[in-house]
Amino acid sequence: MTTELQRTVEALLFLAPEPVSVTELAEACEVTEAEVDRAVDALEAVLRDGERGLVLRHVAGGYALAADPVAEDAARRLLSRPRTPPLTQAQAETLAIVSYLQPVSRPEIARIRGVSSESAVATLGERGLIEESGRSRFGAVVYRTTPLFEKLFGISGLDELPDPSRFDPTPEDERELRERLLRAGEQRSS
Amino acid sequence: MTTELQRTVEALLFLAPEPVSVTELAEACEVTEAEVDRAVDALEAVLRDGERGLVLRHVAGGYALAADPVAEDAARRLLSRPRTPPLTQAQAETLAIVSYLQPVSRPEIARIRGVSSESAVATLGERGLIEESGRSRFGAVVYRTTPLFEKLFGISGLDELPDPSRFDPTPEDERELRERLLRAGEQRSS
Amino acid sequence: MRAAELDLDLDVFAGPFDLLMAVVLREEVSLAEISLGEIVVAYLEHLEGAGELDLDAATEFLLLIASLLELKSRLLLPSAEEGPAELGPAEAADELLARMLEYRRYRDAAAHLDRLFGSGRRYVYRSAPLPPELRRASLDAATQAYDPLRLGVALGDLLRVPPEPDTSHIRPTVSLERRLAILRELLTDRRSFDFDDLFAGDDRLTQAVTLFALLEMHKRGEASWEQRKLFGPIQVTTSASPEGR
Repeated sequence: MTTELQRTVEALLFLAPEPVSVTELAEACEVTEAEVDRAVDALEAVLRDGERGLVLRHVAGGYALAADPVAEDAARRLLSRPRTPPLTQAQAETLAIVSYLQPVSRPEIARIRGVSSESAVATLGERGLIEESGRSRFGAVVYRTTPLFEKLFGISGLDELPDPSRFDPTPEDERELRERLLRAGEQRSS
Repeated sequence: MTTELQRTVEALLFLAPEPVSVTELAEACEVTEAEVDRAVDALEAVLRDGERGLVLRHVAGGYALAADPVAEDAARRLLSRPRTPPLTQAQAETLAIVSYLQPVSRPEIARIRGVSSESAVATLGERGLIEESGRSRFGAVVYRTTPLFEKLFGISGLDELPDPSRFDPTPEDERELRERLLRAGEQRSS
Repeated sequence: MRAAELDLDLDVFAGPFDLLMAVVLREEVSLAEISLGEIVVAYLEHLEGAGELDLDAATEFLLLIASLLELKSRLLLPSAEEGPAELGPAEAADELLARMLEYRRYRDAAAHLDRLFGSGRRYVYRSAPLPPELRRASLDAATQAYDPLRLGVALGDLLRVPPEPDTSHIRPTVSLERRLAILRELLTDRRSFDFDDLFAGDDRLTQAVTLFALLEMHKRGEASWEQRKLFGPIQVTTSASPEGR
């Protein structure tokens, strides 16, 4: 019979991003270390019989669950390729701002878009399309595009980005692109 | 007998940071979607028998592993991850309007709720439950729910939300509402 | 306290707010005679006394009072020159009820979502970085997935300056005090006048506020008016004796 403690230990090892020591497990479960030892042993036995997709690893500092090596190739196919779901409007606008104005800070992006753009910036970062490239003179983190960005957009340099004047509603305006974007954003949100 | 495919699926769901669709699983495992369906069913049955610390969740258009709620308290102690705060009434109402009417703009939300809903919209955005999905033809940002919303609310898609007309008062209730008001009026005038 | 229970003591009505709603819906009391401002003041006084803000109750109150305001403005404004047919009091009341029911629908859907969230958040998901061997998402494996034109189009969207906002629906503020003063002055000068002669040229808001002011003067016994037939001319007369007040 599986005990509730054994199930809890499995859940904890599943959730923890790092190996967990017996002491930590005992504290979290509010039981003795001896009880944890028994639960871990039982869990190990269940996982070892090859019926499961997870294996228990005993590493420095404690225990960790890991994916069974049987899944290695499939995992590479699923996870080792860039994720490229369609860009949302917020993401496309944010990426356009970063790619044309880089380096650019998040407050500037928000001013141009007229709305806070935190989650778009975070998602583009997670997908490896943009990255931090230092800080502005006001201390704000500034962003630039990555080599992966160029790869995913099929360009071999920023000079291959489409000429903005092709999409410019008022191409006769000769002021700098950054200034014009900021002014348009302010007018939109006023 | 546990098949290698079932073990691989479990390992992939363990590794993947987001719910994985049957199509993605089939591509990664190089098998048909029908085979994935069978493997997922078998995995779900194994996890459901209450002997394990993990459960299979069908959320946000895919499958994901989660810790069994039996481990909830221990997990929060171990990860020192605070319990997600509950939704306020304003947030829940705003989320209900976005989930049923998406894409929907803030003025429309305010019209239905009868109050400006700026801070509820902002908080739901910060919590990752709603996101911008473009602009209306009047230039207002419109919002929709996110996959995280579906994941946290345990639904596999918006079609799992109940028909909103279910929440309408029955004709009897509506009549009763009127009559109650009218009765109160009569008592008053007698 | 729920907004419905707010106790009111107005010129034409005394009792709880929900009762007022009831008699208005039954058309026993004309909304035109009810001072909504007094209701708001009563509510603010209640809030001050309670010392804390119950957001649900405040939301409910705002919803109700906003609906009443809309209803009242429909009743008071002269019928629209064009556009949808003016709502009669019964239709307006129905619309008020429909508005309240629409809100109720989402309030109940919100309660449903709240339950889903309550059970959903008991499940904790794993949040861990990929193992190193999987993290090296090889740049080499990446192929073009997006069209650079998308960026150009988005940039063009962001460069677009919105057209000058249409301000035709925004009217200058009209002060009730100012309209009262004008009416009193007129009535002192002429003792009687035709409403349309003097105010037909004004915009709708000014006309409505002037009408409000007239109602106020009627309530105070300063003026009376006569309209012999529907949509006919309105003759306004001072109630003061010729010697003045």
